[in-house]
Amino acid sequence: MPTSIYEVLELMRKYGRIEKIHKDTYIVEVKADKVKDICSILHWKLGGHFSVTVGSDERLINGYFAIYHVFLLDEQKISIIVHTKANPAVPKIPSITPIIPGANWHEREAHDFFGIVFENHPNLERLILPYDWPEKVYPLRKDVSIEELRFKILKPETVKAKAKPEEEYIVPIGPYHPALHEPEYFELYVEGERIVDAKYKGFHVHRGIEKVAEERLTINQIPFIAERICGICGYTHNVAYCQAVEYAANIDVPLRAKYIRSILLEIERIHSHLLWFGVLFHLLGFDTGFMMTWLVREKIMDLAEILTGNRKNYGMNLVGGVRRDINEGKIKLSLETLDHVEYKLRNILSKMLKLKEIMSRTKEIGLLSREEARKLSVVGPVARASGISTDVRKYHPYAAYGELEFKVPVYDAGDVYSRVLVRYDEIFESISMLKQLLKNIPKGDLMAENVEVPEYRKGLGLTEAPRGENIHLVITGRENKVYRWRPRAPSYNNVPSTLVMLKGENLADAPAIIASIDPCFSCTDHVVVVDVKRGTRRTLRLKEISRGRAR
Amino acid sequence: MIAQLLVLTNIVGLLLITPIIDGIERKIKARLQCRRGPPILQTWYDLLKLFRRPSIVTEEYSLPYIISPYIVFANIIFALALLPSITRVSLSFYGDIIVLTYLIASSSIFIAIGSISSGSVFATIGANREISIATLSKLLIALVLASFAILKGSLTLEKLFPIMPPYTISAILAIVLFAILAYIESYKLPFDIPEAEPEIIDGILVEYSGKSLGVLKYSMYLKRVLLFTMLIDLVLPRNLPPIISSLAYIVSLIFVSILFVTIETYFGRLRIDQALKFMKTLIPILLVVIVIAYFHI
Amino acid sequence: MSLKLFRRSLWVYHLNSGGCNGCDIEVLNIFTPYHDVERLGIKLVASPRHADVIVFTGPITRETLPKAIRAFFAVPEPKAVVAVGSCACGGGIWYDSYAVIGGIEAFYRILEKYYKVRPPPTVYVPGCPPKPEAIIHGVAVLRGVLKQKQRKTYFLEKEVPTLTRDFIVNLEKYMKQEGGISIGKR
Amino acid sequence: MKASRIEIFKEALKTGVVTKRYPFEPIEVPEGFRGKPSIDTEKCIGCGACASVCPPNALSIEVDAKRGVKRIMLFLGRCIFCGRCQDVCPTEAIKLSREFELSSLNSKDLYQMVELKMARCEMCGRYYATVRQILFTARNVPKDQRPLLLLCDECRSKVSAKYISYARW
Repeated sequence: MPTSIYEVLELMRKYGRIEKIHKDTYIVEVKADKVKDICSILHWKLGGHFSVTVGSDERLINGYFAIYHVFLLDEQKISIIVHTKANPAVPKIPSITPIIPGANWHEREAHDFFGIVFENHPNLERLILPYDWPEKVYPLRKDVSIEELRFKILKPETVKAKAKPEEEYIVPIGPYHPALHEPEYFELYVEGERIVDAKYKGFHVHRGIEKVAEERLTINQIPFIAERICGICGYTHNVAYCQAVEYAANIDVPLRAKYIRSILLEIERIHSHLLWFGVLFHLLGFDTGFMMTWLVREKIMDLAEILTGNRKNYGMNLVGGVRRDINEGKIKLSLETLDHVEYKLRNILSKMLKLKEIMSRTKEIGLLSREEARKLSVVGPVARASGISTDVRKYHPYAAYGELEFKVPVYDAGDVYSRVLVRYDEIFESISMLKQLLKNIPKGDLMAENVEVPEYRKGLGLTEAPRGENIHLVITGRENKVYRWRPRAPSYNNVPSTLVMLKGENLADAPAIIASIDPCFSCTDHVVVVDVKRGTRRTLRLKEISRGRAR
Repeated sequence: MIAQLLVLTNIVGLLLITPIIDGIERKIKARLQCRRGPPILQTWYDLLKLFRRPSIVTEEYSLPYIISPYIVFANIIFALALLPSITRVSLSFYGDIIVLTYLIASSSIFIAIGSISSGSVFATIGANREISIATLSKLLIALVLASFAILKGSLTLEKLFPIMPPYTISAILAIVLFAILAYIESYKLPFDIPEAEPEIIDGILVEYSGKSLGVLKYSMYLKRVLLFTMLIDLVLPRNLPPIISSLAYIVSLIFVSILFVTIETYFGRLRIDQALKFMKTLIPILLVVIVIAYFHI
Repeated sequence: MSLKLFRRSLWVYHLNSGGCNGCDIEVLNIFTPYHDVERLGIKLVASPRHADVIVFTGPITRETLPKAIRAFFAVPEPKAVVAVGSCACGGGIWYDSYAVIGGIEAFYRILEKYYKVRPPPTVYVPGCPPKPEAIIHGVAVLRGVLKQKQRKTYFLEKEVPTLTRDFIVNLEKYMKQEGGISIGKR
Repeated sequence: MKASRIEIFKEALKTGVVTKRYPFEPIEVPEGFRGKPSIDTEKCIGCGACASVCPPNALSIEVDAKRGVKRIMLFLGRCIFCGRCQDVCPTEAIKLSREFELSSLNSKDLYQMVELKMARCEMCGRYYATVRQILFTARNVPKDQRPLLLLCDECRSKVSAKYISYARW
């Protein structure tokens, strides 16, 4: 069992050429037939975890399609990218899903976007593209332009047929929810009251971000679209992207800029966790809890507005640094606000979590064992609630996190309540981190002096979003553009795990379980309930299920 | 003739007051959540707006879907006429206690029938749930009313009020149990089911819109006031002078609604099986109350 | 105008048409204690059938389009629309993406073309995301309580100096004389 | 359990009503708030730097060759209020104000348009840049080089085989 970095790299060298692309990040180029072996070793033997699969059309650079499987090794504090090439005429690569079930969606996405076929994949169906998307059109291939996609393929007339209610959407209401925010579908198969199987149908919010970024935007415009991947934890995406480009171009970011980034990241984490608590209370019918947590959260939002000029979508980053400074007055104000928030939360939130209804509806519900969590490669608070200590801030430090003292809360029970506790602890960890950051912020510049980005270099940006690790792989391109940019949000890894958690649970607990991973589509709304015995299908809203028995 | 007029005053007065009571509840709830809250007349504004909006019907509805809101409304109005409220006069006849039980139960059933006939799956599930709660809670209400009848030895509502004196343990217990049942039956948290909570209207009401939604919501507010009235009648002394008794009634109505909404604000929702379990534990207690009421303890 | 009906009571159906959650959270935020729009008679409802107004947040992705159309027709007339956020107003940063219809106006064009429906009264609330107050302002404008502040501006340069060699070489001299060409003073 | 409910109740009473009175009372926006970008029509020289950095292309530049004007258009329905335009504007003509009440009943009200007159190239007679832009550039160019500014890019590159142009467009 190799433990040191040196030993790991030696082992990797047996499989293919190894190259260091930047700090703590190595790329191993292997033949297609060895992909399965090396991935299995990285994920199951070396204690790393599978993070993302990136497809890429590199026919313009070297004439091949490429696949990158990214693994994070927490123990050794390094990331390893497994790189394979596929024949441009018939792109075929062996699938790693049979070994690492967590790679399922990633491979299907690469199939959707590039037409790369993964051999022995259990279910290589369409995942992301809209229902009326024509066959054999792969949007992220470089030989099809955004204009072609828009004007040839976007045909609103197909809408008319679909807009009529079908069996699946019996109720003429969209997949929307009053309090939660994005439309998503879960199909639950029930036997009486018990959920026996679940399926996810989603990606209503697929907006074609990668194509827009690769075709229209320049390197310094992408931070702004990256921020709009998610309106709740957008800044982590922004930072992850900037870091990826900075690593690729070997730009040294001033320390003050790093501190400012960390400060805003932690502010975002607090606001996101408080938001989640509010939503959870709302789902459990405790509206006063919702109101009171959001009341505290509003202070954080105001603070963000004072520091950045906007309540959300801070727009603070460019490649090489940050755009605004935090002066002494603002530091003082932030510290005061944090004290107030901490006091309020200790007073209110802890009491709310002790309420009987809240306890009885979260404890021992939605179990995810450590093994399942490893299999599906879940990240963030979900993993930490299942006993896996993983935190990018600790094990792959970025921004100013290397210089901070903090604990990573880990709970073993793997139920909804431990996810609640992990987030509860994290809020206070964040507050203590923020205090350290604000007190020790060094003087200096905000932007790196020399910001030039060479072409065709790879960079891997990691951040710990409120929901788990964010990972951005960037391949820089010509003319101040990026060639390939693949952001992966944490919910992408976490959402499949709800399907495991839901099995065998009571139908009424489904909403709390789905919300417990804090899905970035945040809301989880309509559920298609399929009765296995009777074969009937009907659409329900989570909220209704949460109240009662659907017989 | 005067009695009829007074009963009419009761009903018209309650029709006017009820949305204001709901407005007060919303205001209090908002205050307890650190909000300013809507104006007290807000529920009236909502209802008036609903009455002026058209009703969209579903594609596959049948007759009960259209008429049941009005049947429910009529049911509740008739039930209100049976109880003394603003004026201490009511329609009174032998066995009206049974009629009251029937009216409360049938309003739930007609709501359920109406939403089942909307042809929407959503509403059907809501109706299922309504029935599963109603069967239990109506049984409990019938048992409580039975214990009152035994205590006073009469099947006429007039003769029941007020239940005390005699100050027996069974009388006090019965009143407390009725208060709990009124709380459950008026769909307060943690026993809330979809249609009562003003912020979240779905379930049974999902397919109703405009006028019929307004009528249904109005009936639900009235039903809540009906239960409160019953509770007040059980304790309010009978022989007060007319104006003072009306005032006492209105004050205690507001008091009860404020009390209930304050309790509600600090509860989360129980899962329905937990709620049903709680209600089932009430059955043996009720039976004990009936037995000791029989022996006038 | 039909919107008089909504002066005192306005029920809102919130429809995320593929937004990033930023606006959705802000829409939800106006119901929380600091803003509490219940005091203005605004209430969030779960079913479009109960609603008076639909709030669109997001650029309307292709996947949500049919659902948005269904929700739109489930709201009884008279209805109104609030487009919250730049994405819903004009497509935002996604305006030319292949997976996006591109804002509420494109949505209305589809409705007119395939369903022959006139667009309802609409208020546009740009912002990314708009402040909660901006959303409240938008609703107030829709109800006719407040006056709209934002107006189209159009400026056409009237007079320009004729550029001659003499003028451009002796720019400093001419600028002193005329005093009007003070462009780009830093 | 009971105690914690009462604690929450007490805390809520202590906090009291926090609701702001907006829209009946105005609110303060903080210093540095990123509100509506507004173009100062006197300062704008139509260089197009803002349009080239604008991530959502909310700012666009068009040349109307018939009328001889350059049109700078800002569409708030796309603007993401990032403030990049403010960063790059050479004359501080575009600035993010603290205005946030931007709602309007007509999408046409979300447009701001500035049209600037253009100059014709001395050699080929084509419209090539706004008069203001030429004047702005001229001040940073030595006097002997200035006549070159009266030519469009192509003509200038022909002429300036000998000269090196200072002017950067």
